[in-house]
Amino acid sequence: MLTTAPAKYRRKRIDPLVVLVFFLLAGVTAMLGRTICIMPQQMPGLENEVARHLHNSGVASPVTAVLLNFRGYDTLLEVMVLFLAVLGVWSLTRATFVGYMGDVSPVQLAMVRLLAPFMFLVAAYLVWQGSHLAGGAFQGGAVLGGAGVLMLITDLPWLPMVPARPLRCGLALGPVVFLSVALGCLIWSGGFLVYPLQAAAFLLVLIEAACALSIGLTLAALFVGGRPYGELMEEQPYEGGSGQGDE
Amino acid sequence: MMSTNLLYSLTGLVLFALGLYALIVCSHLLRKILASNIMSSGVFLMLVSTAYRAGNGKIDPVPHAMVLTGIVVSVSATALALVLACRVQETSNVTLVREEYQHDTSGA
Amino acid sequence: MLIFDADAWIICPIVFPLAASIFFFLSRRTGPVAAPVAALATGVSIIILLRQLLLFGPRHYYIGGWQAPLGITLRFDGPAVLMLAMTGLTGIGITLYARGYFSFRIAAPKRVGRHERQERFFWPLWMMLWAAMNGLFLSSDIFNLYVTMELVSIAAVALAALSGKPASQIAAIRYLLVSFLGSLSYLLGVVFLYKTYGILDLDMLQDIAGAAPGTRVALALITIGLLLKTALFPMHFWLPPAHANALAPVSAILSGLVVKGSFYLLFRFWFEVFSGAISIGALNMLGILGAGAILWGALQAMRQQRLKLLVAYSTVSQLGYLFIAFPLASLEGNMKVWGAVIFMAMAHACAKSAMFMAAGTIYLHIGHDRINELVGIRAYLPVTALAYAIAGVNLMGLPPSGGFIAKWLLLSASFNSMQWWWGVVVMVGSLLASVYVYRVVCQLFIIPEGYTIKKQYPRSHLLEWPAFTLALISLLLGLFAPYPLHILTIGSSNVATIIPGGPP
Amino acid sequence: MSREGVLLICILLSSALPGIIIFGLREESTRLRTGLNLLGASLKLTLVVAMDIGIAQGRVFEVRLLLMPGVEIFLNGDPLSALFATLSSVLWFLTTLYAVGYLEESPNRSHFFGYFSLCVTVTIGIALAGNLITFLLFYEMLTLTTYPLIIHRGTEKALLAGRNYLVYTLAGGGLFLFGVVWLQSIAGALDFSSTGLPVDLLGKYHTELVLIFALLIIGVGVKAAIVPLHGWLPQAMVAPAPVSALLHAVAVVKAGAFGITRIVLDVFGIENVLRLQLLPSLTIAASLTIIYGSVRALQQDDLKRRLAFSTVSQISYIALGVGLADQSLALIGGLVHIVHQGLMKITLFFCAGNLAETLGIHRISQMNGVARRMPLTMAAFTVGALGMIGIPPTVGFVSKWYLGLGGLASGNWWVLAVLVVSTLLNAGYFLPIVTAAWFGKQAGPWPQDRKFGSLETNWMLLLPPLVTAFIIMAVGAVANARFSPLAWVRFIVREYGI
Repeated sequence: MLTTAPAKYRRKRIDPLVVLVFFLLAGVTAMLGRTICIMPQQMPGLENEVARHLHNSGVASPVTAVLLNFRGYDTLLEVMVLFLAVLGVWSLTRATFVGYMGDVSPVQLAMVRLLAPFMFLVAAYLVWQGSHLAGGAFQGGAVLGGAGVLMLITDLPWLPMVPARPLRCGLALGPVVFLSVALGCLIWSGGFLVYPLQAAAFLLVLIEAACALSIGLTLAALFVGGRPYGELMEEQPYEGGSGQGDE
Repeated sequence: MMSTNLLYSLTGLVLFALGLYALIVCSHLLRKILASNIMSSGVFLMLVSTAYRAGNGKIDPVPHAMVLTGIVVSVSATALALVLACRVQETSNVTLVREEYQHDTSGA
Repeated sequence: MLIFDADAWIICPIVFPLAASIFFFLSRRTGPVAAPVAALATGVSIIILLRQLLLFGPRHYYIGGWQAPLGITLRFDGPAVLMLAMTGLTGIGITLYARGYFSFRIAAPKRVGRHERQERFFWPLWMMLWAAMNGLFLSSDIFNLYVTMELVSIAAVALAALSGKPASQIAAIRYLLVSFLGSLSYLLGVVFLYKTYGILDLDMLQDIAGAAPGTRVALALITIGLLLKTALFPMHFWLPPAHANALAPVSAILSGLVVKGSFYLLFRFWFEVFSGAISIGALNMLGILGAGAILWGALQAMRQQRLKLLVAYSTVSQLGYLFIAFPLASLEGNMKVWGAVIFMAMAHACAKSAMFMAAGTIYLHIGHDRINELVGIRAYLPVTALAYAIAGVNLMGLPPSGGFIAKWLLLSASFNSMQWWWGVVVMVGSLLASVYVYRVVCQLFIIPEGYTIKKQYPRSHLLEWPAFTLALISLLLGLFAPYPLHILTIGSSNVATIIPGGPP
Repeated sequence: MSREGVLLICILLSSALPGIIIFGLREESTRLRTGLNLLGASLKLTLVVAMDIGIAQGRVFEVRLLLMPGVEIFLNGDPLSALFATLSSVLWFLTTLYAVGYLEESPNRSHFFGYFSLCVTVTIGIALAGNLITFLLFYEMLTLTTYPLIIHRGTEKALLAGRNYLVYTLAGGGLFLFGVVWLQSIAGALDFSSTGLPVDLLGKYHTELVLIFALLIIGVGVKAAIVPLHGWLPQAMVAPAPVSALLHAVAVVKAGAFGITRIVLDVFGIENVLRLQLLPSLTIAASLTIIYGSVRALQQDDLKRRLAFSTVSQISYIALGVGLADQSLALIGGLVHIVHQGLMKITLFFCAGNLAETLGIHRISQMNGVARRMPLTMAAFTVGALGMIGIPPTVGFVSKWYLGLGGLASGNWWVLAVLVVSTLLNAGYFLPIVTAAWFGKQAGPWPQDRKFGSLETNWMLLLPPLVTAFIIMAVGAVANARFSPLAWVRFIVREYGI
């Protein structure tokens, strides 16, 4: 893990370059701040547009409507970004968390055992409520991920127990469902991400649920910081990915 | 009189500038990553402050959605950066980004 | 075949590789087999788009059926389709090469696990990057562009670190930090724009954007962000180590495609969307930086001892030409400069990826890439050596290569706009390029007296021919110049408009 | 495309296609390669002759191909291009034959012959170019295709020579490109024509045009080896003999000289050049080069180096003739020297190659008495050398005669002086070789001695120089015949109406 810089790298005296950077940045910031101040303070955004089309979106919450319907393409790519992060992290190294625990106080253990199921429930609630209030896949997923991380640091190593294939499927569930729905819409109603009006609500909840699950899993996987054992076919246990590179 | 939205905007700007300063000045990787996170927080604060400024009490949901997306993107980048930083420390025992390490002169 | 309307083809270049990426992640074994299929499918979809452009002209596609400003619009016009064609051509070449590359490496006896890891993750990452690149060229929404750019950067960083070498990882994290900084600067620009106009759609912004204070600040922030990502001198410091230490197919992707994405956006922002807010001084500034890039990159390339670093510095140099176009575009009829830029980008993409592929092939066969010890490569890798040489001809800008056309257009624009000094820079850059190209080609082509091939290497056609084909395409691109230039003009009124804001 | 256009394309393809096919051939398939080479060469010769006849009948040979908006590739068979094209295709045929014999057992022949064919394609392209862009295109490609030939041996020396060659020619090419683009931005895309630039530009852009002229002339002057741009040429001697022959007689140097001709006559136009007073500088540079090359040649002991400096000197006769373009006689002398110099120089190089290949002789000091061992070769050499000196009835005499007359007619008596001095110098460096070879006493055994049956050397090495020597005599003797080069050049000069 990362350590703090050794003492010899700490700066003792003031570097003139740093002073220069400081004043330069201060100047630029002041300029930007001035621009913000002279900009029109009351400028309508897209709230009227959103309000006008909200009834066609299939959900009652404007933020969810923007996220999943009006700007659903953004969200699709965003889900891909998370997926990509897992890909990138897995490509770098093996998970280092496996096996390591250390002392866990019984209080923490008991607490987490109690808390985790509750957090799952909260996550599910958040996803469901996303269609009419604040909340949604990301909030739900974040809580789910939090629960997962809590369990991992409390000697409840559930992640290594998940076999490679189901884990992959779980991670890809959100992207797959989202992309399938988007393409399904293409065939059903003739446009990419054009939800059929009568099925919109259902499809959105479906996407949200799948994404929340994947996001939770993704966050936990990112926390572990590497691919699980068994992800590569010929990988030796504890190869560790270290050693001299050969290209 | 300074409106709320302006206050948030300026705070966000200052956060951005602080992060940028740290990103340039600090040489430790972890600090750099943290600095970039502070920068992104600053940008998100500015972005979300634009949601409430129509003057008619209505709230613009689009910045909310954008901030959500932005946070997710930032989380992903940060995760990758952290793991990469760990790898860098593991393989070459470097926590500082400095000139000497940028060229692998051996060629092998 | 399908019931959706023909316009929906526009999403195929994005969706195909995206789906392929997920698929390759889920199934561990199919990558090498299915990747060429996915690449071909993407290529075909791009060709269909091209045909539609020729038949129906530029189009908008409203995702989810929501028109701007509410929804996100995809747009394809001449320049976008040409850039797509660039990713398509180069992408197919790189995919085939990567197949040969990994199978060659896995056949090599050492470090089985590492090679499997590299191949395992290369395919999904590359497909994701490709999808994001295509999305970048098609998108017409400034926030969506931010997301696609991040997608590109994260995939590019992961790919850059894929080789597992310590040097490549350090380079990758620098790349990540720089690129993250660039994205944030861009996003801050977007915030300023949204604060000023409350709109995210590029076309709508183009209609209303004037020289308001917010616009200029936003444009400055966006420009700085994109310049960081494009690695314009003096912000190029992260590029050579990242490109040179990556796996060969990855270097080809990074140098050939990724830097073009952010450049393309920059050009579009300056000359389409915010043409009202640009000033001559800023244009000249970019031109000067471009000139600095050309000269500095070439001088650095001449000094390198390693082949891949040389090629990487030559990317820094070649990117400079793209920025020379900025001061020229302000006075000259825009069309010529657009042509130069697009040509430069396309020819450079093909040539540079061919060069990196050739360098990688050489590396695989002799185990190093020290330039002074490359003697005699031609004897057992004739096609690769020739590919390198042809790609070099392109960098030198000699006829009939695509690079020649680009330089011709730049030169003639510089004379027509009475700014002949940019022309001088272009010429000097070409001469310097010929020096560093020559250094390597001369080594590759020498067969000393009594030289014998020490051991019989296995031949891999997939290693040699994709590079050669791409190099040949870049060479012959010049002979077919009227077609791309014609497609460019279909671009929409944007391309043909003369830039305001400059002196008459 | 008209039938004539197709013919032009076929002329280019007749060597390009064999070249590309040869690249793919395996090293061992000698017979197929030779067959392809000779087929291409004879096909090209036939087609070029057909074009000549067509041009003499007044038919128009044109192909246009759009390169970019406002920029066309334009191939045009006019009498001047026919002159150069015919010379190239005749000499290519002979050189191919010679090269097949010369490289019989050396490695990398597919590579060599591939580039060899491309090189000739490009040279013909230069000949047929109908505007500056096309000329530039082929001119740069010539650099690319000759470079591999120069470094063909792969030795340190060859690489050094190759590097210098690239430095000179690429820099020259860069200046040339600069000049072309500049000219185009002033005058638009102009085809070659006997009138040249529109007159009204002269007043408006006087300084620019002078600069452009300098850029263009320096650009082609590098390949034409005008002093001080000649540095690459003597070094390029390390190339195999057929390549040297090709470089000096047909391809590179000649392309440069041809370029000077085109720029003065067809781009600017004689009238305009006179008005801008550009010619005196060209004449002076040419005269200096003539003297300098001859003096340097005197000092060389290496046979090929002496020949190389002799080329430096001789090529400038062409520039001299063009520099006196206001006098039709001088112009005739200069233009006809394009052909004559090619014939003579290629003979000399063939012979030098024969000596090196058969007896291992590279230096003049080794040549004593060599004529008794290789009488036919030395006979051809003697003819070439006498031609260079300008002794009738060889072709060299014809060129010098016309140049001298032209110089006198223009009132520049010093031109005559230059000619006389250079003739004396020519004699000074060629006659000792000839006398030593015929009358000298063999000092010791030859460095090597390869036997080829009853002939003094391989027949494929022997035939080409004999043929060219015969042509030198024959063309010189019947210079006034209807289809001699001289008659053709008169036909060309008539077009410019001087």
